[in-house]
Amino acid sequence: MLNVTDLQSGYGEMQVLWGIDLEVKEKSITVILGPNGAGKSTTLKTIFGTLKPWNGRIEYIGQDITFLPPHKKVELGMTLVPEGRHLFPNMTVKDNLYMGAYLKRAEERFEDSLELVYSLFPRLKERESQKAGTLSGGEQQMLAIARALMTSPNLILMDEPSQGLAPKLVKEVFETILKLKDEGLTILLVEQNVFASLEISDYAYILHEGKIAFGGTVDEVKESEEVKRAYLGV
Amino acid sequence: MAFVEQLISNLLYGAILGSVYGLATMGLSLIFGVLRIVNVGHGAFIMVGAFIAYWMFILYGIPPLISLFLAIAVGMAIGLAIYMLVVKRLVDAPELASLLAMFAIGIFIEEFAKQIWGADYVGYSWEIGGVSMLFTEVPFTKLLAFASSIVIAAVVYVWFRKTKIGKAVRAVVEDREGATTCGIDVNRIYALSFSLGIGLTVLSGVLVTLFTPVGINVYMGGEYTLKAFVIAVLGGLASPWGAFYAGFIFGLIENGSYTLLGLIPGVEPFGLTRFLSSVVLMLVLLVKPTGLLGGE
Amino acid sequence: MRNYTPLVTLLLIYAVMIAIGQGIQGMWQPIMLVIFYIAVGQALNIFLGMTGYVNFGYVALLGVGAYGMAVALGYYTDLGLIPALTLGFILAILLAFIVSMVVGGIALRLRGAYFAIATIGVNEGIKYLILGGKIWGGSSGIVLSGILRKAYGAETMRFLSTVFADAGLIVVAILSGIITMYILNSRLGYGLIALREDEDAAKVMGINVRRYKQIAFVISCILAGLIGATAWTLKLTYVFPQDVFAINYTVEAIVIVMLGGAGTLLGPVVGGLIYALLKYYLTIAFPGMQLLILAPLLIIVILLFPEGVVGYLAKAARGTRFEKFVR
Amino acid sequence: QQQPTTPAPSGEGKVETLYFGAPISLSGKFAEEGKASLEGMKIAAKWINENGGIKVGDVTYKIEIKAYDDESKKENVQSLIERLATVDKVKFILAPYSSGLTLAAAPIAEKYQVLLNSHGGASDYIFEQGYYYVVQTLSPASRYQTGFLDMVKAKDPNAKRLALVYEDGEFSRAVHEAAREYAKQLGFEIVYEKTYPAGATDLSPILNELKAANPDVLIGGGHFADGQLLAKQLAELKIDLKAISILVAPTFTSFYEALGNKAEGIAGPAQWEVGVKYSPEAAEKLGIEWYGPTQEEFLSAYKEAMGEEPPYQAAEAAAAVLSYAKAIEKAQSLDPAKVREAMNDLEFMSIYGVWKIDPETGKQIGHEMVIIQWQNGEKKIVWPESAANAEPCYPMPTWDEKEGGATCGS
Amino acid sequence: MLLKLEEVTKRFGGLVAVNSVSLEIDEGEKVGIVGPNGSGKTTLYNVISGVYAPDGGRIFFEGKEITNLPAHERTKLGIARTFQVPRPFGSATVRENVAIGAMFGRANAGVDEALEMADRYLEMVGIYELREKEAKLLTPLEKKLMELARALAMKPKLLLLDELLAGMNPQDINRILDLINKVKEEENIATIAMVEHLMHAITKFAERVVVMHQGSKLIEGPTMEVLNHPKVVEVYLGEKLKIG
Ligand SMILES: Nc1ncnc2c1ncn2[C@@H]1O[C@H](COP(=O)(O)OP(=O)(O)OP(=O)(O)O)[C@@H](O)[C@H]1O
Ligand SMILES: Nc1ncnc2c1ncn2[C@@H]1O[C@H](COP(=O)(O)OP(=O)(O)OP(=O)(O)O)[C@@H](O)[C@H]1O
Ligand SMILES: [Mg+2]
Ligand SMILES: [Mg+2]
Repeated sequence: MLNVTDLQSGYGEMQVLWGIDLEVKEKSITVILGPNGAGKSTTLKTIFGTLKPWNGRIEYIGQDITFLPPHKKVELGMTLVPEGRHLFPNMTVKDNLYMGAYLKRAEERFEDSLELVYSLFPRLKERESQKAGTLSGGEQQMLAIARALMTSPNLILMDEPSQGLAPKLVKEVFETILKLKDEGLTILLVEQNVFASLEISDYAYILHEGKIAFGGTVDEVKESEEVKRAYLGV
Repeated sequence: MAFVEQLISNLLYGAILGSVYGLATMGLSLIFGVLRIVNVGHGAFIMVGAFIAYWMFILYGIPPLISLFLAIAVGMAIGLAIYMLVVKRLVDAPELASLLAMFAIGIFIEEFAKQIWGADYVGYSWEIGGVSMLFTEVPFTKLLAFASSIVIAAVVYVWFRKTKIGKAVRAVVEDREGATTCGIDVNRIYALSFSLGIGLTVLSGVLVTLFTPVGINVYMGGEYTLKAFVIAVLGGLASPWGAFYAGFIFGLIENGSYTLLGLIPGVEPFGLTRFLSSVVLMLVLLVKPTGLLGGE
Repeated sequence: MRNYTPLVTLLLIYAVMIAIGQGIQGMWQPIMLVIFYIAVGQALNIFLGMTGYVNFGYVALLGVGAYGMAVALGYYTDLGLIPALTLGFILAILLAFIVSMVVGGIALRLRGAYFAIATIGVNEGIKYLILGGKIWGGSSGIVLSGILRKAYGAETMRFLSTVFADAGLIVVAILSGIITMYILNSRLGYGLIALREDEDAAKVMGINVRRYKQIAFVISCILAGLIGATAWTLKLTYVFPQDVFAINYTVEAIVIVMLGGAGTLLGPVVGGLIYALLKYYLTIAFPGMQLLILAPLLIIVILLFPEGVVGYLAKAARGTRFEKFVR
Repeated sequence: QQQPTTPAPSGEGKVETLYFGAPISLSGKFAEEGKASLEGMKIAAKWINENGGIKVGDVTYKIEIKAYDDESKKENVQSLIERLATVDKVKFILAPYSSGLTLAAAPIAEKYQVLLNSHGGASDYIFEQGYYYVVQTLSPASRYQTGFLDMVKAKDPNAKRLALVYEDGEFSRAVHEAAREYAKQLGFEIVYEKTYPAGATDLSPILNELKAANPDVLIGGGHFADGQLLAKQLAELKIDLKAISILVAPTFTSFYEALGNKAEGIAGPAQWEVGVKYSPEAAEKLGIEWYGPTQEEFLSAYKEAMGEEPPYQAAEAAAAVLSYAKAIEKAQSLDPAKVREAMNDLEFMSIYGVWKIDPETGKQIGHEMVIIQWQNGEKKIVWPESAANAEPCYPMPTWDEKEGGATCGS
Repeated sequence: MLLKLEEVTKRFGGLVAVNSVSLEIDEGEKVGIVGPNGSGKTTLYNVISGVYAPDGGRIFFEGKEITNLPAHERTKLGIARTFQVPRPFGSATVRENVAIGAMFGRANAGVDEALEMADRYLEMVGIYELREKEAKLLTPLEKKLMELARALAMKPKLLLLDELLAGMNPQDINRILDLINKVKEEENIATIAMVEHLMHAITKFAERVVVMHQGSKLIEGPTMEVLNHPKVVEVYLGEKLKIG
């Protein structure tokens, strides 16, 4: 579904990604692991288009989307749950969700999406008319995922969705991600929670200093003591 | 008797003037609200609108009401051009960098206008009669200015509040990166808001001449820039319709207080009305630091 | 650690400017014009550059300073020259101090653009109070040259309005630079940077945000008052409300700060040089067209250096041996 | 016609260029006046050059105007004056437009001891500061509205109720404070006097009050924009008066364009006007010398350059140039001090009228203002009688009459 | 007793974010504060550090009432915190950021001293090599480390950490926990409160745990005891802890 070849990018003069190759299969969960600062978020941002690629090629459902601006990618069914949430703080929860369904394609499915989202996160329904900026950290994270779902995506890029969530919710989030997969979505995940994410994922990549240090099925990761010790600190 | 009559007459004119002030500030608020740009060149665009009204009337006899449409079109085109050439590149620069750019653009427009139109003070005379109301005479042109301002402000309100694109504008204001993940083309929203802001401003220039059809000059904008700033803050700064209400109030204070201040011996009441507006501004900000409609 | 070396650069620039002004015929007034703009930028920078708050009413402080000096010289000639001048400086400082304390007390509670525009209101308020209340001659202003000539003779008056006024302005300009440098290297400066970046976090960091803003505001305003007293009252020998409260000086000051780089020591100097010299030579070369040409040039500069020329140079110089000299 | 290009073969004499300096407003709020002034100067210079230049000893000087744009800003004026005095070595400077800018120029001119000739700075106090090198060509502010009051008095001794509504600025305040005192001497009763701040966009508060005061005659105004506004709103609020005189604005053609026939009957003081009767013959009658182009020459030269009739700013600037030429020739020296001295008892007439200064202050005392009035779509000179080319239209038609199409001619 | 809250309440409109919470922290304690998202932990910090004035109740620090003291004065008394969402002084360098803490915190250092301290603490948290970078260019994690250094440089008596470890990988978490323990000994920061959702960190760090729920204090006591309490498992953990 998503094919990334030799992706390079960075900030200003500073190169962060030094040629990333990765593949995301349809209806799968793929996780990118790696130490802090390895370039995981940068990879997602570059794929989504928040950052402009310096080099390489990004292919999505057979199309070359390397230099497509982000909003075009959303139209093609890709979206990002960014690190740091990036909600609309002075808009209500409901309006945040409404904005998620901004594009025509998503608007048509507004009611269905809303139902799905509220069933996944009943808490959001309770807080429907509260301003997003005043939600607690965890509530905000739920809203961020929920809003992404409102775009009725096929591929969701998630940057550390479990960060800052209470243990009970972390579990729920990972369960949610699994459920999303069951709903037919494809997920590219960046996580620090190594155990939980390996638990739900099908494929895993390990990023180290801007390069892919390892790529394969989850089982391969689990089997490789070396990988675990060298890159995952476990 | 004379006192009350004068007060009422002044308030009437104040209300009309205020509606024009209000509209003349909406564009400023819109641009500030969305792009955080303090358009110090604001008045130059009002001037462009005033000249559009003037030339259309003088050359082709087109009444200013029709020029409104031309003005918003021209304004939006100018706005778009400025956005593409300059503002787009400064979106991520420090806030005041764009202030400098708008300052330069304001100067450029004035000086360019001077090259083609000269620095003469001109005016036009569109006479369609008037009515006696509330102890004074009001020309229909002023009433038209009043009505148009209200209608246009209402249209902008509805656009902003009720349409999807209006909401998208708000979303972009709140969080740009978040907006992109919803599929919103941020660049387009910026371009639209900026050009609409300039369009409204140019359009308000036409209404300004409906109220005051004389004294049209390439440097006429400065006065309006100042007032628009004050009104914008009074209204909550980032809120275009807040600006509209505030303009209204501002007009009422400016004209309404005249009669009262005239009771103080040994002063120039007209000068003091301006002083009073500043005092009111300070008081409002003291009580409500985000302006009348701010922070909603 | 603390770095005062950029002062060397600063003083060097002044020395070169003064040498050019004195050495080349006809360059003195243009140099003074440059120094006027630099001073105006420098004083504004202490507040705007370091706190991020825009004081649109800045020109009001030049105005009250100008009036302070004019009132002393115009209404108290009996005192004799030196006492009247001294009184003038005291009044300029005092008025600027009072206005900035009051305005700061009220307006500094406001954030961001609200503050900026509240201060426009202050400027307009003071102007119209003088006009409407017919204070200090109202719109008739205070015209000093005749009074000075009568009281102290033509020679003294000429000395005052040329040599003394210019020297005074240079002193104020350099003083502003030194104060800027001092602040940049002091706890005050660090506190200001913190509150500029995140006021709430700064509070939790232990910074008395209100007081720090107020201090920077008052310093900036007093310097502005002194500029008004020297560059306007003494040099031009008259004060009219419409002139001294003209908001375009504020805008020009902001432009200068931004051209050079906000919050830097050399920013206003470079900004002032660029702005004033461009304007002056364009005036000579294309009378009547200079602004038309200046405007696009300004836009190009800001597009190339959105953080100002010095802001850019300081970044470029990082890690080189020039680093010490640019700030 | 003369031969314009070939220098006069004056035998032995050298021909040199003499620069007159001019910081003038080509941008900013005085741009329009500045542009007209500059053209006036150029026409005068050209006439001088074509008519033998200025002869000092056996050198013939051709005049050239060295002009810089001061952007209507005081701090620019100072550096430009210095540049003119030192770099361009100009000894004779035509002051910038407006009293404020002239006042800013004066200390620097004194410093470099170059002459400063005010053609656009009317305020009296410029000349009360004791500057030696500053002289005035135009009539001072104190004289602007007095002629109009004389005229009303002459036409209608019963018109007593006078109102003053003017801009709160140094110039118009000086004008109207002098006018008020003069009016009292003439026996007028001041029934209303108020000012409005510069830049006002609505005068209705004042005018509502004015209406209640029920005056016969109104004088007021300040500059262009507010003058137009004052007239416009008098019309809108239908405040009928027997006579109105407004500063500055009515002297411009755009005034009529802006107001249409509502301008009918509105008068205003002018330093000069197209159609004034100053001519070599008039000069001869008065026994003073005539110098400079004739009205017709001036008019056609200006029209050719600018495509419109000259406003008075052009004539007064031209007169300033002529006065320099005349004084230099009289002094037979290029030393500003000597030229200034020669000016003390210089008296001549030009298109602009008589030029004569008070030796003590440098203030203009020879020149007289004229009163113009819009009549039937034309600007007519109605006062003083010696200069007039039309009778005053008094009382002016009411606003309702004008709405019905009435003009001053009908 | 270092810090004492007496029935502190904070409302936002109709929502009671902190509901009559009484709490005591003794000198030298290591307290963990946990609770579901939105249970009022951050708000509690905000009230303690002076960002919000409480709507009811009183706060004491070292026996003195500080309920109405402005934030900056509380800092001077020795309360320091980090922010859940990092708040760096963006255009200042990392080093300047930390130095600001040293200057205005309880450390009250002069400029030179503060800059030296900054270097030391940056070294300590492991981002010394980033010290000349503008703070806004850091990754969220680096920002958090910088905030830790900044808070340490203030030499506080009470250090309030708000989800400092969120987003860190297991290696880093262990490193930072060790660091905090070390600093506590060496730098005389006797008392530390830690809001965290990472149970392995809480169990490793805290001696005592306070559980918040819907604005109120649900329960408090020794760490393992509390975390195994059925109520806590129900509202917060979802399932019994595997560790310990
Ligand atoms: N906006 C930015 N400007 C400049 N440099 C940046 C920016 N964002 C990240 N970097 C740098 O890019 C590198 C990779 O950052 P990235 O955020 O991709 O790491 P990450 O793997 O997501 O780490 P984490 O686990 O902490 O989220 C880091 O060295 C960081 O300093
Ligand atoms: N400024 C505010 N205005 C309105 N409501 C607020 C505000 N701040 C917090 N709240 C609300 O108060 C409640 C408590 O929020 P708080 O941030 O203290 O939770 P928390 O325990 O820190 O949660 P998390 O673990 O998710 O960070 C939440 O429901 C939140 O929505
Ligand atoms: Mg990341
Ligand atoms: Mg929290």
